[in-house]
Amino acid sequence: MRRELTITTDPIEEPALLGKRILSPSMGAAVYFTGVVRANEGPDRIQALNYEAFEKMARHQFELLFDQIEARWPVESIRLVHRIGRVAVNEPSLWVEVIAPHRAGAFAACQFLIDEMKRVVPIWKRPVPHRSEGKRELGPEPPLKTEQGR
Amino acid sequence: MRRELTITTDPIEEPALLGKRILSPSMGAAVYFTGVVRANEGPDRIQALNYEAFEKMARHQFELLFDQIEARWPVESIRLVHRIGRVAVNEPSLWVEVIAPHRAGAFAACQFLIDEMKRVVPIWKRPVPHRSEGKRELGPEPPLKTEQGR
Amino acid sequence: MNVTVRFYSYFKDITGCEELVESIPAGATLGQLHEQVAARFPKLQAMRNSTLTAVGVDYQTRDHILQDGDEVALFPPVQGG
Amino acid sequence: MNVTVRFYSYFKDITGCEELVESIPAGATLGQLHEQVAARFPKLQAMRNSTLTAVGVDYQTRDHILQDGDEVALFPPVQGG
Repeated sequence: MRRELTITTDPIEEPALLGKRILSPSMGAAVYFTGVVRANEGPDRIQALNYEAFEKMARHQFELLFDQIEARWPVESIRLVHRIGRVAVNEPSLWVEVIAPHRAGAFAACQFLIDEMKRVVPIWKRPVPHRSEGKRELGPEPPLKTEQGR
Repeated sequence: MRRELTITTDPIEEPALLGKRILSPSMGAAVYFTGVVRANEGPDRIQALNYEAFEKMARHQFELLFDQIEARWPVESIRLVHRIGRVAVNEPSLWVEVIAPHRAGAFAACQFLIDEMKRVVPIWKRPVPHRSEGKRELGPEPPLKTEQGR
Repeated sequence: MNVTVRFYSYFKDITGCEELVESIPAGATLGQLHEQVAARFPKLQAMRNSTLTAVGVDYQTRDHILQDGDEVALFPPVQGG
Repeated sequence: MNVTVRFYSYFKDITGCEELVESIPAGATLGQLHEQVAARFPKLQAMRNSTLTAVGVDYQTRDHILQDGDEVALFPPVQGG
Protein backbone atom coordinates (compact mmCIF):
# COMPACT_ATOMS: atom_id res chain seq x y z
CA MET A 1 0.00 0.00 0.00
CA ARG A 2 1.41 3.37 -1.03
CA ARG A 3 1.27 6.02 1.70
CA GLU A 4 1.81 9.73 1.47
CA LEU A 5 1.47 11.78 4.63
CA THR A 6 1.86 15.55 4.68
CA ILE A 7 1.58 17.79 7.74
CA THR A 8 2.07 21.34 6.60
CA THR A 9 1.24 24.97 7.21
CA ASP A 10 0.70 25.44 3.46
CA PRO A 11 -2.82 25.68 2.04
CA ILE A 12 -4.26 22.39 0.77
CA GLU A 13 -4.44 22.59 -3.01
CA GLU A 14 -6.95 19.91 -3.98
CA PRO A 15 -6.74 20.24 -7.79
CA ALA A 16 -2.94 19.94 -7.64
CA LEU A 17 -3.24 16.87 -5.40
CA LEU A 18 -5.76 15.32 -7.80
CA GLY A 19 -3.34 15.94 -10.63
CA LYS A 20 -0.78 13.74 -8.90
CA ARG A 21 -3.11 10.78 -8.48
CA ILE A 22 -1.65 7.38 -9.27
CA LEU A 23 -4.29 4.77 -9.96
CA SER A 24 -3.42 1.41 -11.42
CA PRO A 25 -5.71 -0.20 -14.06
CA SER A 26 -7.27 -2.64 -11.59
CA MET A 27 -8.52 0.12 -9.28
CA GLY A 28 -12.17 1.11 -9.52
CA ALA A 29 -12.73 3.54 -6.67
CA ALA A 30 -11.22 6.75 -5.35
CA VAL A 31 -12.84 8.24 -2.24
CA TYR A 32 -11.95 11.72 -1.03
CA PHE A 33 -12.68 13.60 2.14
CA THR A 34 -12.08 17.30 2.51
CA GLY A 35 -12.58 18.69 5.99
CA VAL A 36 -13.25 22.41 6.01
CA VAL A 37 -13.16 24.92 8.89
CA ARG A 38 -16.71 25.97 9.78
CA ALA A 39 -17.69 29.50 10.82
CA ASN A 40 -19.86 28.10 13.60
CA GLU A 41 -17.37 25.61 15.01
CA GLY A 42 -18.12 25.65 18.73
CA PRO A 43 -20.57 28.06 20.37
CA ASP A 44 -19.23 31.28 18.78
CA ARG A 45 -18.63 32.33 15.23
CA ILE A 46 -14.93 32.22 14.48
CA GLN A 47 -12.70 33.51 11.72
CA ALA A 48 -10.20 30.63 11.77
CA LEU A 49 -8.91 27.65 13.68
CA ASN A 50 -5.37 27.38 14.87
CA TYR A 51 -4.10 23.82 14.60
CA GLU A 52 -1.20 22.50 16.67
CA ALA A 53 0.44 19.10 16.17
CA PHE A 54 2.86 17.01 18.20
CA GLU A 55 4.23 16.23 14.80
CA LYS A 56 6.63 13.37 15.44
CA MET A 57 4.00 11.43 17.36
CA ALA A 58 1.28 12.43 14.89
CA ARG A 59 3.30 10.95 12.02
CA HIS A 60 3.88 7.75 13.97
CA GLN A 61 0.20 7.42 14.91
CA PHE A 62 -0.88 8.00 11.30
CA GLU A 63 1.53 5.25 10.20
CA LEU A 64 0.00 2.87 12.75
CA LEU A 65 -3.45 3.64 11.32
CA PHE A 66 -2.16 3.06 7.78
CA ASP A 67 -0.82 -0.33 8.97
CA GLN A 68 -4.26 -1.24 10.30
CA ILE A 69 -5.91 -0.23 7.03
CA GLU A 70 -3.42 -2.24 5.01
CA ALA A 71 -4.24 -5.31 7.13
CA ARG A 72 -8.02 -4.89 6.82
CA TRP A 73 -8.81 -3.63 3.33
CA PRO A 74 -7.31 -4.13 -0.16
CA VAL A 75 -6.34 -0.48 -0.47
CA GLU A 76 -3.77 0.46 -3.13
CA SER A 77 -2.93 3.90 -1.87
CA ILE A 78 -3.64 6.47 0.82
CA ARG A 79 -2.70 10.11 0.71
CA LEU A 80 -3.44 12.37 3.66
CA VAL A 81 -2.70 16.05 4.12
CA HIS A 82 -3.34 17.79 7.44
CA ARG A 83 -2.82 21.50 7.51
CA ILE A 84 -1.62 23.02 10.78
CA GLY A 85 -1.24 26.59 11.98
CA ARG A 86 -3.97 29.05 11.15
CA VAL A 87 -6.68 27.80 8.80
CA ALA A 88 -9.38 30.31 7.90
CA VAL A 89 -13.08 29.52 7.81
CA ASN A 90 -14.08 27.84 4.52
CA GLU A 91 -10.55 26.54 3.92
CA PRO A 92 -9.63 22.82 4.10
CA SER A 93 -7.73 21.58 7.12
CA LEU A 94 -7.77 17.91 6.10
CA TRP A 95 -7.67 16.07 2.79
CA VAL A 96 -7.75 12.30 2.42
CA GLU A 97 -7.61 10.12 -0.68
CA VAL A 98 -8.19 6.36 -0.58
CA ILE A 99 -7.82 4.27 -3.74
CA ALA A 100 -9.13 0.70 -3.80
CA PRO A 101 -10.49 -1.85 -6.27
CA HIS A 102 -14.07 -1.40 -5.05
CA ARG A 103 -15.95 1.41 -3.40
CA ALA A 104 -16.99 -0.44 -0.21
CA GLY A 105 -13.38 -0.87 0.92
CA ALA A 106 -12.45 2.65 -0.10
CA PHE A 107 -15.32 4.20 1.88
CA ALA A 108 -14.74 1.98 4.91
CA ALA A 109 -11.00 2.66 5.02
CA CYS A 110 -11.47 6.41 4.58
CA GLN A 111 -14.03 6.64 7.37
CA PHE A 112 -11.97 4.41 9.66
CA LEU A 113 -8.93 6.60 9.08
CA ILE A 114 -10.73 9.83 9.96
CA ASP A 115 -12.56 8.35 12.95
CA GLU A 116 -9.35 6.90 14.38
CA MET A 117 -7.35 10.02 13.62
CA LYS A 118 -9.76 12.00 15.77
CA ARG A 119 -9.16 9.51 18.58
CA VAL A 120 -5.39 9.01 18.52
CA VAL A 121 -3.45 11.50 16.37
CA PRO A 122 -2.09 14.32 18.56
CA ILE A 123 -3.42 17.38 16.76
CA TRP A 124 -5.48 20.07 18.47
CA LYS A 125 -7.40 23.11 17.33
CA ARG A 126 -8.27 26.40 18.95
CA PRO A 127 -10.75 28.94 17.67
CA VAL A 128 -9.54 32.33 16.50
CA PRO A 129 -12.43 34.62 17.45
CA HIS A 130 -13.48 37.63 15.40
CA ARG A 131 -11.68 40.86 16.21
CA SER A 132 -14.95 42.46 17.26
CA GLU A 133 -14.91 40.17 20.28
CA GLY A 134 -11.94 42.26 21.37
CA LYS A 135 -10.99 41.39 24.92
CA ARG A 136 -10.84 37.67 24.48
CA GLU A 137 -7.92 38.06 22.13
CA LEU A 138 -5.73 39.28 24.97
CA GLY A 139 -5.91 36.13 27.05
CA PRO A 140 -5.03 32.64 25.88
CA GLU A 141 -7.54 31.24 23.44
CA PRO A 142 -9.99 28.93 25.16
CA PRO A 143 -9.97 25.27 24.18
CA LEU A 144 -12.59 24.30 21.68
CA LYS A 145 -15.11 22.17 23.48
CA THR A 146 -17.16 20.37 20.92
CA GLU A 147 -18.20 16.78 21.20
CA GLN A 148 -19.63 16.60 17.74
CA GLY A 149 -16.97 15.84 15.16
CA ARG A 150 -17.01 16.98 11.60
CA MET B 1 -30.36 21.32 -1.22
CA ARG B 2 -28.52 22.32 -4.38
CA ARG B 3 -28.42 19.61 -7.06
CA GLU B 4 -26.37 19.41 -10.19
CA LEU B 5 -26.78 16.36 -12.39
CA THR B 6 -24.77 15.83 -15.56
CA ILE B 7 -25.05 12.86 -17.91
CA THR B 8 -22.53 13.35 -20.67
CA THR B 9 -20.25 11.69 -23.17
CA ASP B 10 -17.50 14.18 -22.27
CA PRO B 11 -14.58 13.12 -20.07
CA ILE B 12 -15.02 13.88 -16.37
CA GLU B 13 -12.61 16.67 -15.46
CA GLU B 14 -12.27 16.43 -11.69
CA PRO B 15 -9.99 19.45 -11.10
CA ALA B 16 -12.36 21.67 -13.10
CA LEU B 17 -15.32 20.35 -11.12
CA LEU B 18 -13.49 21.00 -7.84
CA GLY B 19 -12.81 24.54 -9.01
CA LYS B 20 -16.56 25.16 -9.22
CA ARG B 21 -17.29 23.99 -5.69
CA ILE B 22 -19.67 26.13 -3.69
CA LEU B 23 -19.38 25.59 0.04
CA SER B 24 -21.04 27.90 2.52
CA PRO B 25 -19.21 28.88 5.74
CA SER B 26 -21.22 26.51 7.93
CA MET B 27 -20.21 23.43 5.92
CA GLY B 28 -17.42 21.24 7.31
CA ALA B 29 -17.31 18.21 5.03
CA ALA B 30 -16.99 17.46 1.33
CA VAL B 31 -17.00 13.80 0.32
CA TYR B 32 -16.11 12.73 -3.20
CA PHE B 33 -16.41 9.46 -5.03
CA THR B 34 -14.71 8.82 -8.35
CA GLY B 35 -15.64 5.54 -10.02
CA VAL B 36 -13.04 4.42 -12.53
CA VAL B 37 -13.26 1.74 -15.27
CA ARG B 38 -11.18 -1.27 -14.27
CA ALA B 39 -9.11 -3.36 -16.70
CA ASN B 40 -10.36 -6.53 -15.06
CA GLU B 41 -14.05 -5.66 -14.94
CA GLY B 42 -15.75 -9.01 -15.47
CA PRO B 43 -13.90 -12.21 -16.38
CA ASP B 44 -11.81 -10.80 -19.25
CA ARG B 45 -9.46 -7.88 -19.49
CA ILE B 46 -11.13 -5.05 -21.35
CA GLN B 47 -10.02 -1.81 -22.93
CA ALA B 48 -13.14 0.20 -22.16
CA LEU B 49 -16.75 0.07 -21.06
CA ASN B 50 -19.57 1.31 -23.19
CA TYR B 51 -22.25 2.98 -21.07
CA GLU B 52 -25.84 3.38 -22.24
CA ALA B 53 -28.49 5.39 -20.42
CA PHE B 54 -32.25 5.67 -20.70
CA GLU B 55 -31.52 9.29 -20.02
CA LYS B 56 -34.93 10.77 -19.34
CA MET B 57 -35.73 8.06 -16.81
CA ALA B 58 -32.20 8.17 -15.37
CA ARG B 59 -32.56 11.89 -14.66
CA HIS B 60 -35.92 11.33 -12.99
CA GLN B 61 -34.62 8.46 -10.86
CA PHE B 62 -31.59 10.50 -9.79
CA GLU B 63 -33.93 13.32 -8.75
CA LEU B 64 -35.99 10.88 -6.67
CA LEU B 65 -32.79 9.78 -4.92
CA PHE B 66 -31.81 13.41 -4.32
CA ASP B 67 -35.27 13.93 -2.76
CA GLN B 68 -34.67 11.03 -0.41
CA ILE B 69 -31.26 12.37 0.59
CA GLU B 70 -32.69 15.81 1.24
CA ALA B 71 -35.28 14.28 3.56
CA ARG B 72 -32.77 12.18 5.49
CA TRP B 73 -29.55 14.17 5.82
CA PRO B 74 -28.68 17.86 6.23
CA VAL B 75 -26.84 18.00 2.91
CA GLU B 76 -26.17 21.41 1.38
CA SER B 77 -25.30 20.28 -2.10
CA ILE B 78 -24.92 17.25 -4.36
CA ARG B 79 -23.19 17.22 -7.71
CA LEU B 80 -23.14 14.06 -9.78
CA VAL B 81 -21.60 13.43 -13.19
CA HIS B 82 -22.14 10.13 -15.00
CA ARG B 83 -20.24 9.69 -18.20
CA ILE B 84 -21.89 7.58 -20.91
CA GLY B 85 -20.64 6.20 -24.22
CA ARG B 86 -17.18 4.74 -24.36
CA VAL B 87 -15.07 5.17 -21.21
CA ALA B 88 -11.54 3.77 -21.38
CA VAL B 89 -9.90 1.76 -18.63
CA ASN B 90 -8.47 4.02 -15.91
CA GLU B 91 -10.86 6.87 -16.76
CA PRO B 92 -13.68 7.99 -14.45
CA SER B 93 -17.25 7.02 -15.34
CA LEU B 94 -18.84 8.49 -12.21
CA TRP B 95 -18.09 11.49 -10.00
CA VAL B 96 -20.07 12.44 -6.93
CA GLU B 97 -19.67 15.35 -4.53
CA VAL B 98 -21.66 15.66 -1.31
CA ILE B 99 -21.29 18.72 0.90
CA ALA B 100 -22.67 18.67 4.44
CA PRO B 101 -22.02 20.28 7.83
CA HIS B 102 -20.46 17.09 9.24
CA ARG B 103 -18.70 14.15 7.73
CA ALA B 104 -21.04 11.41 8.96
CA GLY B 105 -23.96 12.77 6.93
CA ALA B 106 -21.78 13.44 3.91
CA PHE B 107 -20.39 9.89 3.87
CA ALA B 108 -23.80 8.29 4.50
CA ALA B 109 -25.53 10.32 1.79
CA CYS B 110 -22.77 9.67 -0.75
CA GLN B 111 -22.82 5.92 -0.16
CA PHE B 112 -26.63 5.80 -0.20
CA LEU B 113 -26.68 7.66 -3.50
CA ILE B 114 -24.25 5.28 -5.20
CA ASP B 115 -25.83 2.13 -3.75
CA GLU B 116 -29.32 3.22 -4.82
CA MET B 117 -28.11 4.43 -8.22
CA LYS B 118 -26.84 0.93 -8.92
CA ARG B 119 -30.28 -0.41 -8.04
CA VAL B 120 -32.64 1.98 -9.81
CA VAL B 121 -31.00 4.34 -12.30
CA PRO B 122 -31.33 2.93 -15.85
CA ILE B 123 -27.72 2.94 -17.00
CA TRP B 124 -25.95 -0.13 -18.35
CA LYS B 125 -22.43 -0.98 -19.33
CA ARG B 126 -20.90 -3.40 -21.80
CA PRO B 127 -17.27 -4.39 -22.02
CA VAL B 128 -15.22 -3.39 -25.04
CA PRO B 129 -12.79 -6.31 -25.43
CA HIS B 130 -9.24 -5.93 -26.65
CA ARG B 131 -8.74 -6.04 -30.41
CA SER B 132 -6.60 -9.12 -30.06
CA GLU B 133 -9.75 -11.01 -29.12
CA GLY B 134 -10.72 -10.48 -32.75
CA LYS B 135 -13.85 -12.40 -33.59
CA ARG B 136 -15.89 -11.31 -30.62
CA GLU B 137 -15.88 -7.78 -31.94
CA LEU B 138 -18.01 -8.82 -34.89
CA GLY B 139 -21.00 -9.94 -32.90
CA PRO B 140 -22.89 -7.90 -30.32
CA GLU B 141 -20.92 -7.30 -27.18
CA PRO B 142 -21.94 -9.68 -24.43
CA PRO B 143 -23.59 -8.26 -21.34
CA LEU B 144 -21.30 -7.72 -18.42
CA LYS B 145 -22.23 -10.24 -15.79
CA THR B 146 -20.71 -9.17 -12.55
CA GLU B 147 -22.48 -9.31 -9.23
CA GLN B 148 -19.79 -7.46 -7.37
CA GLY B 149 -20.19 -3.72 -7.58
CA ARG B 150 -17.37 -1.27 -7.55
CA MET C 1 -55.28 0.45 -27.74
CA ASN C 2 -51.58 0.90 -28.54
CA VAL C 3 -48.53 1.28 -26.36
CA THR C 4 -44.89 1.80 -27.31
CA VAL C 5 -42.37 -0.70 -25.94
CA ARG C 6 -38.67 0.19 -25.77
CA PHE C 7 -35.80 -2.15 -25.02
CA TYR C 8 -32.49 -1.20 -23.45
CA SER C 9 -29.03 -2.73 -23.11
CA TYR C 10 -28.75 -6.31 -24.37
CA PHE C 11 -32.53 -6.63 -24.57
CA LYS C 12 -32.09 -4.77 -27.86
CA ASP C 13 -29.79 -7.55 -29.05
CA ILE C 14 -31.94 -10.47 -27.97
CA THR C 15 -35.07 -8.95 -29.51
CA GLY C 16 -33.24 -7.43 -32.50
CA CYS C 17 -35.39 -4.39 -31.86
CA GLU C 18 -35.18 -1.02 -30.10
CA GLU C 19 -38.82 -0.09 -30.10
CA LEU C 20 -42.15 -1.59 -31.15
CA VAL C 21 -45.80 -0.65 -30.96
CA GLU C 22 -47.97 -3.25 -29.33
CA SER C 23 -51.73 -3.54 -29.52
CA ILE C 24 -53.39 -4.50 -26.23
CA PRO C 25 -56.96 -4.69 -24.96
CA ALA C 26 -58.29 -1.78 -22.91
CA GLY C 27 -57.57 -2.33 -19.22
CA ALA C 28 -54.55 -4.54 -19.89
CA THR C 29 -51.89 -4.60 -17.20
CA LEU C 30 -48.14 -4.14 -17.54
CA GLY C 31 -47.79 -7.84 -16.66
CA GLN C 32 -50.07 -8.86 -19.52
CA LEU C 33 -48.14 -6.68 -21.97
CA HIS C 34 -44.87 -8.14 -20.73
CA GLU C 35 -46.16 -11.69 -21.32
CA GLN C 36 -47.48 -10.78 -24.75
CA VAL C 37 -44.10 -9.37 -25.79
CA ALA C 38 -42.08 -12.15 -24.15
CA ALA C 39 -44.14 -14.77 -25.97
CA ARG C 40 -42.64 -13.44 -29.19
CA PHE C 41 -38.99 -13.39 -28.00
CA PRO C 42 -37.95 -16.65 -26.30
CA LYS C 43 -34.79 -15.14 -24.77
CA LEU C 44 -36.85 -12.35 -23.22
CA GLN C 45 -39.13 -15.02 -21.83
CA ALA C 46 -36.17 -16.68 -20.10
CA MET C 47 -35.28 -13.39 -18.43
CA ARG C 48 -38.73 -12.48 -17.26
CA ASN C 49 -37.93 -12.71 -13.57
CA SER C 50 -35.01 -10.29 -13.69
CA THR C 51 -36.60 -7.86 -16.15
CA LEU C 52 -37.31 -4.35 -14.90
CA THR C 53 -40.43 -2.60 -16.18
CA ALA C 54 -41.18 1.10 -16.37
CA VAL C 55 -43.99 3.22 -17.72
CA GLY C 56 -42.80 6.68 -18.68
CA VAL C 57 -39.94 7.42 -16.26
CA ASP C 58 -41.25 5.45 -13.27
CA TYR C 59 -40.93 1.83 -12.33
CA GLN C 60 -44.25 0.00 -12.26
CA THR C 61 -45.26 -3.49 -11.18
CA ARG C 62 -47.14 -6.15 -13.14
CA ASP C 63 -50.59 -5.08 -11.93
CA HIS C 64 -50.19 -1.51 -13.21
CA ILE C 65 -53.01 -0.76 -15.67
CA LEU C 66 -51.82 0.68 -18.96
CA GLN C 67 -53.29 3.62 -20.86
CA ASP C 68 -53.45 4.16 -24.60
CA GLY C 69 -50.20 5.77 -25.77
CA ASP C 70 -48.14 4.73 -22.74
CA GLU C 71 -44.40 4.39 -23.24
CA VAL C 72 -43.24 1.17 -21.67
CA ALA C 73 -39.60 0.22 -21.14
CA LEU C 74 -38.26 -3.29 -20.59
CA PHE C 75 -34.67 -3.69 -19.50
CA PRO C 76 -32.24 -5.90 -17.61
CA PRO C 77 -30.87 -5.01 -14.14
CA VAL C 78 -29.15 -1.64 -14.18
CA GLN C 79 -25.37 -1.28 -13.86
CA GLY C 80 -24.51 2.39 -13.53
CA GLY C 81 -21.38 3.70 -11.92
CA MET D 1 16.51 9.63 37.31
CA ASN D 2 15.17 12.38 35.05
CA VAL D 3 12.46 12.46 32.42
CA THR D 4 11.33 15.29 30.20
CA VAL D 5 7.64 16.21 30.33
CA ARG D 6 6.03 18.14 27.46
CA PHE D 7 2.59 19.72 27.42
CA TYR D 8 0.43 20.30 24.37
CA SER D 9 -2.60 22.41 23.47
CA TYR D 10 -4.20 24.24 26.41
CA PHE D 11 -2.18 22.19 28.89
CA LYS D 12 0.59 24.66 28.04
CA ASP D 13 -1.67 27.49 29.18
CA ILE D 14 -2.85 25.91 32.40
CA THR D 15 0.67 24.95 33.40
CA GLY D 16 2.28 28.07 31.95
CA CYS D 17 4.94 25.71 30.66
CA GLU D 18 5.86 23.84 27.47
CA GLU D 19 8.42 21.48 28.86
CA LEU D 20 9.97 20.58 32.22
CA VAL D 21 12.44 18.05 33.55
CA GLU D 22 11.14 15.97 36.38
CA SER D 23 13.16 13.92 38.83
CA ILE D 24 11.59 10.54 39.66
CA PRO D 25 12.72 7.44 41.55
CA ALA D 26 14.04 4.51 39.53
CA GLY D 27 11.18 2.17 38.60
CA ALA D 28 8.58 4.92 38.77
CA THR D 29 5.51 4.45 36.59
CA LEU D 30 3.92 6.87 34.16
CA GLY D 31 0.98 7.10 36.57
CA GLN D 32 3.28 8.15 39.42
CA LEU D 33 4.93 10.80 37.27
CA HIS D 34 1.52 12.08 36.17
CA GLU D 35 0.44 12.43 39.82
CA GLN D 36 3.68 14.14 40.75
CA VAL D 37 3.27 16.71 37.97
CA ALA D 38 -0.47 17.15 38.53
CA ALA D 39 0.14 17.85 42.22
CA ARG D 40 1.93 21.00 41.16
CA PHE D 41 -0.72 22.24 38.70
CA PRO D 42 -4.24 22.19 40.21
CA LYS D 43 -5.94 22.61 36.82
CA LEU D 44 -4.02 19.65 35.45
CA GLN D 45 -5.15 17.69 38.48
CA ALA D 46 -8.79 18.44 37.61
CA MET D 47 -8.25 17.06 34.12
CA ARG D 48 -6.47 13.89 35.10
CA ASN D 49 -9.18 11.54 33.89
CA SER D 50 -9.26 12.95 30.36
CA THR D 51 -5.50 13.44 30.04
CA LEU D 52 -3.70 11.38 27.40
CA THR D 53 -0.20 10.16 28.17
CA ALA D 54 2.58 9.17 25.80
CA VAL D 55 6.19 8.09 26.12
CA GLY D 56 8.16 8.93 23.00
CA VAL D 57 5.63 8.63 20.16
CA ASP D 58 3.45 5.90 21.68
CA TYR D 59 0.54 6.05 24.05
CA GLN D 60 1.22 4.33 27.36
CA THR D 61 -0.95 3.54 30.34
CA ARG D 62 -0.39 4.45 34.02
CA ASP D 63 1.46 1.23 34.86
CA HIS D 64 4.15 1.79 32.18
CA ILE D 65 7.58 1.85 33.88
CA LEU D 66 9.68 4.85 32.90
CA GLN D 67 13.36 4.88 31.97
CA ASP D 68 15.91 7.59 32.59
CA GLY D 69 15.78 10.14 29.78
CA ASP D 70 12.25 9.23 28.64
CA GLU D 71 10.28 11.92 26.87
CA VAL D 72 6.79 12.01 28.30
CA ALA D 73 3.90 13.97 26.78
CA LEU D 74 0.72 15.01 28.60
CA PHE D 75 -2.12 16.40 26.56
CA PRO D 76 -5.89 16.81 26.39
CA PRO D 77 -8.11 14.78 24.02
CA VAL D 78 -7.00 15.21 20.43
CA GLN D 79 -9.06 17.15 17.90
CA GLY D 80 -7.53 16.71 14.47
CA GLY D 81 -9.38 17.05 11.21
